[in-house]
Amino acid sequence: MYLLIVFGPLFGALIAGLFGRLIGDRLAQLVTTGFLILSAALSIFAFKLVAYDGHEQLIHVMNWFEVGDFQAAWALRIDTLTAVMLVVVTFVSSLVHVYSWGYMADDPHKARFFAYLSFFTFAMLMLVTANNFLQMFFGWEGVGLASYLLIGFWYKKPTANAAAIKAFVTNRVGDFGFALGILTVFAVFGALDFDTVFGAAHDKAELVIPFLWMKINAIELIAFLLFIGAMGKSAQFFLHVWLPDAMEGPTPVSALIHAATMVTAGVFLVARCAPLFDLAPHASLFVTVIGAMTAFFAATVGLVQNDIKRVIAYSTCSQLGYMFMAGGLGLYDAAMFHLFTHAFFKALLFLGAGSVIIGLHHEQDMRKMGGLAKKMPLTWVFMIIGTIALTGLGIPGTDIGFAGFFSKDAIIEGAWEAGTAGTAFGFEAFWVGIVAALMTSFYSWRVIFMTFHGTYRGDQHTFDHAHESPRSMLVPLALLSAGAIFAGVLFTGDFIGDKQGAFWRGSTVIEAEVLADVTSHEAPEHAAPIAHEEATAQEDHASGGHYVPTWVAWSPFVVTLIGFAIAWFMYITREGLGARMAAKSRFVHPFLYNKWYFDEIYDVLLVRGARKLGDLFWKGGDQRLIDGFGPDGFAATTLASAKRIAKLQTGYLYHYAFVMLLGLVGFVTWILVSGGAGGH
Amino acid sequence: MELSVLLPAMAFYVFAGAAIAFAFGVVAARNPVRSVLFLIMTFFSAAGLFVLLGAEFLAMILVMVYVGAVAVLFLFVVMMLDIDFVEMRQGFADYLPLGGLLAFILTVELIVLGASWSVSSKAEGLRQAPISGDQDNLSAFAQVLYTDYAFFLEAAGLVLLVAMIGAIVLTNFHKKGIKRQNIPAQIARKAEDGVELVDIKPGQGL
Amino acid sequence: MTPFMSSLFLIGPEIALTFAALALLVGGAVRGERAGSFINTISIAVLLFAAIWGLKSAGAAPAEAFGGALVLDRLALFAKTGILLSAALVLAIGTGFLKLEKIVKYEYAILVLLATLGMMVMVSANDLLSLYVGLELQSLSLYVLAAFNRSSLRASEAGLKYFVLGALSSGLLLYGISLVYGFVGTTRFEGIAEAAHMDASVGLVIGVVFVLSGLAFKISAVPFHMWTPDVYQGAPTPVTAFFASAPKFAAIALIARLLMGPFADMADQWQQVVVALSVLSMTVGYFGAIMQRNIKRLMAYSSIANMGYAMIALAAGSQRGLEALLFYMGLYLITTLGMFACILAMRQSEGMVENIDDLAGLSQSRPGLALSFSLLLFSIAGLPPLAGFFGKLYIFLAAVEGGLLWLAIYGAVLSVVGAFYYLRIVKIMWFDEPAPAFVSSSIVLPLTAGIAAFMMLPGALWLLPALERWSQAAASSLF
Amino acid sequence: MNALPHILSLITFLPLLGALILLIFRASARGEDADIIDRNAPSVALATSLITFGLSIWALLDFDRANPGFQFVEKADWFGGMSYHLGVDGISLSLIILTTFLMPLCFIASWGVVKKRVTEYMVAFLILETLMIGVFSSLDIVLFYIFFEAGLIPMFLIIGVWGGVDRVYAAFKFFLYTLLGSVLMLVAVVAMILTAGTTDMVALLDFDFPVGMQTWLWLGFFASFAVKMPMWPVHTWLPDAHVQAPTAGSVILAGVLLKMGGYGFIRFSLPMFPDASQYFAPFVFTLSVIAIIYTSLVAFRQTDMKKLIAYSSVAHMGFVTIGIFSMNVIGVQGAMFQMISHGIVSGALFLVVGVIYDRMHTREIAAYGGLAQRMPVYATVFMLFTMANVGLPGTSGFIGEFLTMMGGYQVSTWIAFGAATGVILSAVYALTLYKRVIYGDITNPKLVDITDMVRREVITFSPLVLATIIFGIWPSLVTDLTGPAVEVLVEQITMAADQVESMK
Amino acid sequence: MDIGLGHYLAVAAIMFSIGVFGIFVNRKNVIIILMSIELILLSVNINFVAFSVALHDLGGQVFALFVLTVAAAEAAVGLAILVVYFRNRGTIAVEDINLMKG
Repeated sequence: MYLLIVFGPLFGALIAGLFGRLIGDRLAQLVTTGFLILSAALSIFAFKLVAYDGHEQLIHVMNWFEVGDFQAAWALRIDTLTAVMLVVVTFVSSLVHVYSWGYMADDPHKARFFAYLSFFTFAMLMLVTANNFLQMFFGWEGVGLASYLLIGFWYKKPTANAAAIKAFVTNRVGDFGFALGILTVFAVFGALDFDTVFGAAHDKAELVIPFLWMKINAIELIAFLLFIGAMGKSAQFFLHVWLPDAMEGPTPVSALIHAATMVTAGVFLVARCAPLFDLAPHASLFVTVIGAMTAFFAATVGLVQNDIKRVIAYSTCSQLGYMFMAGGLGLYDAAMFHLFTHAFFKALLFLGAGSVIIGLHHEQDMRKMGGLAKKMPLTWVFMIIGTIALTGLGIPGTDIGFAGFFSKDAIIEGAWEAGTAGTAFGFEAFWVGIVAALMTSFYSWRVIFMTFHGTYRGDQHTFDHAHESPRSMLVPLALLSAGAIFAGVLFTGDFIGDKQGAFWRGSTVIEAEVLADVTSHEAPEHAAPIAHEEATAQEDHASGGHYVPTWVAWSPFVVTLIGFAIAWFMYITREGLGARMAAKSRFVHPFLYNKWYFDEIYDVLLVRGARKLGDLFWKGGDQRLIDGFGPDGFAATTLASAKRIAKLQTGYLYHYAFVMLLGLVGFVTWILVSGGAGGH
Repeated sequence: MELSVLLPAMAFYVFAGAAIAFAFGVVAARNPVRSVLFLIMTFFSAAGLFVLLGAEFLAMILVMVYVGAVAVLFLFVVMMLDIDFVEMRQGFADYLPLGGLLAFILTVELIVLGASWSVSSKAEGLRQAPISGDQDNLSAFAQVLYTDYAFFLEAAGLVLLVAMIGAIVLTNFHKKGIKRQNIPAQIARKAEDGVELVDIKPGQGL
Repeated sequence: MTPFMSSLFLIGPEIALTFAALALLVGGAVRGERAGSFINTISIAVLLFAAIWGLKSAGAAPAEAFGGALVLDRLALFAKTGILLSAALVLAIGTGFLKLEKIVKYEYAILVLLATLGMMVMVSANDLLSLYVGLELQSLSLYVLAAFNRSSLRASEAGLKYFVLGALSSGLLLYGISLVYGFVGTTRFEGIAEAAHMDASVGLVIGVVFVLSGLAFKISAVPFHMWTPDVYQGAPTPVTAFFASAPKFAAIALIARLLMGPFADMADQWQQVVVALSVLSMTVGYFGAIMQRNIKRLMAYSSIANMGYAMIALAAGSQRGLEALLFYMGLYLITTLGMFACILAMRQSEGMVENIDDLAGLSQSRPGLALSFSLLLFSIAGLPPLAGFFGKLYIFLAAVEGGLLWLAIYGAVLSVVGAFYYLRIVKIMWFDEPAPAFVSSSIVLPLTAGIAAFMMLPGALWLLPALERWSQAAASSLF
Repeated sequence: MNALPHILSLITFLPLLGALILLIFRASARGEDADIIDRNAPSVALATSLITFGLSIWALLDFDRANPGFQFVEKADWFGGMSYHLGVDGISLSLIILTTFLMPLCFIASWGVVKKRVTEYMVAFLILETLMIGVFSSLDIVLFYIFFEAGLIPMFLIIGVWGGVDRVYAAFKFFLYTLLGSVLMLVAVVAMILTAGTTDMVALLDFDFPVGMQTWLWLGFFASFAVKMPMWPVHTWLPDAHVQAPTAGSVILAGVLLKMGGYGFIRFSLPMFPDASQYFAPFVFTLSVIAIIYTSLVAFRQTDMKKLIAYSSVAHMGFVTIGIFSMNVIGVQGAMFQMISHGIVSGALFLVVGVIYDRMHTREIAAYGGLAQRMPVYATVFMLFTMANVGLPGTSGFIGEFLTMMGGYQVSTWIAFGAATGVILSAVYALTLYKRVIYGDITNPKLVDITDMVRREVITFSPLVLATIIFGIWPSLVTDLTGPAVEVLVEQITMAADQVESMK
Repeated sequence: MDIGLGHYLAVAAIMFSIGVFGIFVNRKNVIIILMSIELILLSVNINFVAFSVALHDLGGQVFALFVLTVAAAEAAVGLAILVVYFRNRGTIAVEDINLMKG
């Protein structure tokens, strides 16, 4: 079954990709979508089996590496963490497949598109089912490739191509860290499979190894390096630049890859490696800080963007920041939960945005939208649902709320808790979370208002032809809306609530042990973590209640409302105020609008730097220095000497005789002077 | 100083000095004819040295072969080639000092070397043709030349043959259109070929 | 049988050559110019006959003739065979050229015969006097041959230069011989060896240096090489081919015999000189060739360089060195003659050409010839799997064994420079667009080139082992 | 399967036989007949190479994988103390199969493309094949050297006769550069022969050279292998040679000839001079890391496709040297794998360039763009090999890179750090190339009518595609083969190192 | 004052040097070069004879005899070549013998 879940999409991709032209677009779509829906169905079944019935599994597919002491196998590791991801991935993916029937209806390369989508799904599934770091890396890079292909799907667009490369390369920078992390893992543990590594992690907690010029704690180093990988994939601060540009790809892609699944792989990685991060307080702190910075930074940028997809992209970035913040604070469960819920509402938002874009014939600029609620009522409703879920509306203290409410608040409150427990940066993370939530609310509602409300600002012709999307697009939206509404309320108990011990079964580390473990050196025996966790879990998370001050619990709610109010004021009450403010602003708006000038700085430092360096090495190094002093120089010297020697041959007899005499006298003198006679 | 010592010494210095001076003249003379004449004088002086050394036969041969044949040959060629002496260019100076220095070094080295000579301990036994005191130079030569050195003599003959062939092949031109003596044809000629007897009747003509 | 008679039997091949030369001379004088090609053919036959006769005595023990003036050992036999065969080949490949240039004369073949005779005396020499006489017999013939095309200014200039410098070199040689004689008391090799074994006086050493200098001229070792390019260029091509092959072989065999025979005990002294000669020759030979456009000049520099290489083995001074030297020279002979066969085939409709650019596109107009020439060039450049590589390998083996590692490295590096100009010819033949095609020549030339090239191939497996065996046997006669 | 007697000789010399047959027919043909020979030469060559490939597969099946020693040994005395001694272990057999595998593809790729002097072309390649196989199969050091250096000749001609505009410069540079390296090796070989008194490699492998001497011998061999590899900074011949060589020439150059350097390091430098190898390893690592980063940056700036790929080859060979000199099983195995993989991938990339070069006769990147519209199959194939070049997991390119980094990491983290940087850069240049050629809109009007890959080309690429993917997910196919030999090798080095240690 | 071997050797050495010097210092006339060669050979002969006397061995003198013979042959060949050259070139100035170089 698991094989089918994972490899089904691959077959679909292969069939569509290789024989796409043979079997026609329709059949290709059918095959890929069929495999995915099957996959999704099985995943949900698997989720039940694993998460609730405890049927964890390890399926050995075949050996991969067998080199000396080093072994790595192709295997499927099915535990709760994986099952959650399986559900998220296959569910969203199958919906996106379906959605694409409509969205890509006019595209001439449908088979290719579906092949890519299915291939992506396969790679993502390989990532989440990996039982060792290397297979994870395979999936990791595989999704990178799929992302690259899909961003650049419309290959005629230069911007799309540039964005694709940017995405791949930035991811590679992350992978650089990931790869080094894997190498370090092997160097430290002598193996790469999770059981061995996590099992031995505790014994190596104090191990210090040399790295570059430093001596550094091995686990810290590993965690840090792995997180670099996560930063790349999950578009965290410094390595975030690719994600907004990735919106050049078709919208279903943005929904699937750049919102729901691939970008969350980093979070998954952190959750998967929780046993390591747990032992690495400094690396965890780094995770938190980066997560917080991302959450804040992306939100600020999101405030002013005009491209509807970019706003959502920055929102994604920001939400991922939340997740890392949680991960860094040891709230792996909350991070995963947010990942889970986020997948639904963010996919929903993207697909909704896609619906708008299709409706307006590929118009993405919100400044040319407005008042579309009447034209696309269903889309409007779904978008509202998505937005509410994103902003995390819900009534604190109760179990009433949209998906985001449970997961985001869990993070924000968790941060406060961590702060009280003494975790570094806990309080700061809390405040960042609050501020970001405010901004989230503002920009989310700004999108709704600018798009669906007010007056239409674009081309009248387009407006006249604006239409609601076909059913194939609306059905996925509806399903995702359901998820966005109910995912939180249904699963909160399992993910972060009282049942979490039985739910996770040690597939990730659950909070509150963090400090205890590090200080007490008490290895969380891999065999028996569940009982251990259950005990603490019940203590700390009784019926989802949080031991936090009420104002802490209410503050996200409050700021969300404030954000909504400001957005209402600026875009409904005083329509056009936003645009006027933007026009007047001399520093803040350009700074935010230009994404803190990250692209420009990178361009100068890295892109042009690499070009200059390349030219320097090529023209200066290879051509002038190496060739100049090497072969070409040698050749020139040879020719010069050859000329000189040829010139010696003057043709004059007396010169010839002279040279002979010179040689003779030279030899004779040499022998006489050097006492060549051997002392006689 | 006794005359028996002084006289050969003086003779040596005279001949040696003359030989060297004339040799220098060969090289330095601007007129090739003079060079040849200097060369002849050098040979004479050298022959004198040979006589002083007791190699009378070689002295004689030197005079005969060189003065009689080689030098004359040189003179002949110099004359034959009829070189316009006025045209001769001057171009000594540029590396004369270096060349002179080299020649000087070489000379000094060789003289020093000569001064270091002492008879090899083995030499006594290694001699191929020891000179016995009671034999004069010429008969000593006669003893060995056609016996021990017969092979070399034959080989030297071949060398001379080569020289002959070479000289002929290089310089002997058969110019077309020149009547040459054809001895076999002359000898083979019979009276009948040369003389035709014709009866001429008076008054008729041929 | 008197010693004299038995000596005559020992030098049967030489005597055969002598009588043949004399007889042919008479015949030529009687028959005149028309006899040229006939006498040429007879001469080839005589040379081959002499070679076969010589080989018949291959199994015999070393012997001395004429009271020790000559020695007949394996080394002499090896060298003589090489000399005779190359002389025969030179006559064979030269015929066409001479006819075309209208310089067919019967004296040509006779001079070649006499020169060959001189070389045979040289390689058998066991006395400085026989060395000298043999050398002069050879040299005088070669002087004449160089100027043989007497209507050509270049040829006569070549002859003149060769003669003047050759005479100077024999002056040096003689001076050296006189010193050796004076300081040792004999000109016989055994005697010298005996004396040198006891005490090598300064005079003897300087004498050896002079002798070496005089002989270095014959193998055109730098700085006594200056005549080579000019004479190679000026002399008629068949004569150049002769210059490049047999006399080099004879001279180097002679030098080897001298240095490892009578002067063996002075190895420390002469080794320095030989090493210097070797380094200079390789340098000048390899670098000098680069600028050449005339293929004969190029061959001149090539032979200078090759002699430099050969002298590496000589400098080693060991039995292995001598083996390597002979092995190398054997290959050098074959290669050189093959290459000259190619050069002699360079005839376009308007006449003979000597510029390497005239070879352009030969691979298309005359693929067989081009292939042979290329193989020969690759071989002489020392590239495996061609035979030339083994020559190089043996020399390196000898050099490294003899403690001359740096010399081997130097030679190795310079061989890359050498490869450059050999390759340039290959490049012209294969890469460049065809120039006017060559007029096809007599079958002898491509055949010779082809056979020589074939012998360079590793497929001709019998050649290398055989050559190795022969050079081993030859080398053993001095140790 | 039964062992075929003399199978190694057969594999080695069969191509030569084919070449000779062609040569003889060509030499004896005149006029019309010559054209007929030219027409049929490709089939003969292809058939020969296919049979050779078949034989090598036979050998592979017969090969005892558990045995780390040499197999299929043939030995006969030659002259001068040398012997005709052949034999293979896993290391050399894998490279032989790489050679025989690539060769038929080269012939298919040249089918109908090479129009001038067809027979000669085929002959040159067949001879080259014999020489390459000979390098890997010989067990006599002189024999090895002969094969090693003789390969220069046909390659010189291939570049020079069938090459591009600057072919003469490139051919000379290639030839002389490599020759200079290998003559220095020759001197070292000579010294080895004299010291050990044998030319037999098996005996030489067991011979303990004095430590002081090892240094010099090592340098001599290094001079040759580093150039062949090529390592920075002696790599500059490679871009020129690649750019000017005909497609199949580039394939062979990148696919096999470069591997001789790596093979040499593994076969000679490591086991014969273990102490010197230890001593020089940091030096090699430095050069390798420089090579990876430096040439990647240079590749990024290239405007000529082949040059770009050539530079990327230099970078990839940097991984090989890292792997080899890490001197642990993982590293050396990685290096072996990287060589095989690079042989396939870079060979394929040159073929990829060849496909459009044959149509457009230019290799300027700027002349292309938007090929995806006209050539979807081509674009797919190109993508696959680009990704393999980048080292994407799942392709063979990843395995080698990763293993070598792993090996290098165990020696020093700096190495892995530098190498990993190169991994980033490889993505930059490879994807930029791909983008500029395949993506975008068609701007060059000449490209409008360009056709997608024809069947011949599909046939050429299919085995390469399969190999790339299969080796990527099932590397044991290679590592099992090379494993025992590598393990023995590493053991040997470690023992030698311990000895030196204990002597101190 | 005793005249010994050294004196003769000195004379020979000087003459040898003059001969050599004459070859490369002369730019006017090839014939003079030929004569210089004769000087060299003469010096060699002096050496031989002197040594021969000092060693009481006739071998040296015989050698000198052969040197004389060969030298005569050499002179003949040399002059023949010179004549040929002169016929072709019309001059025998050493500076003009320069057609081939490089």
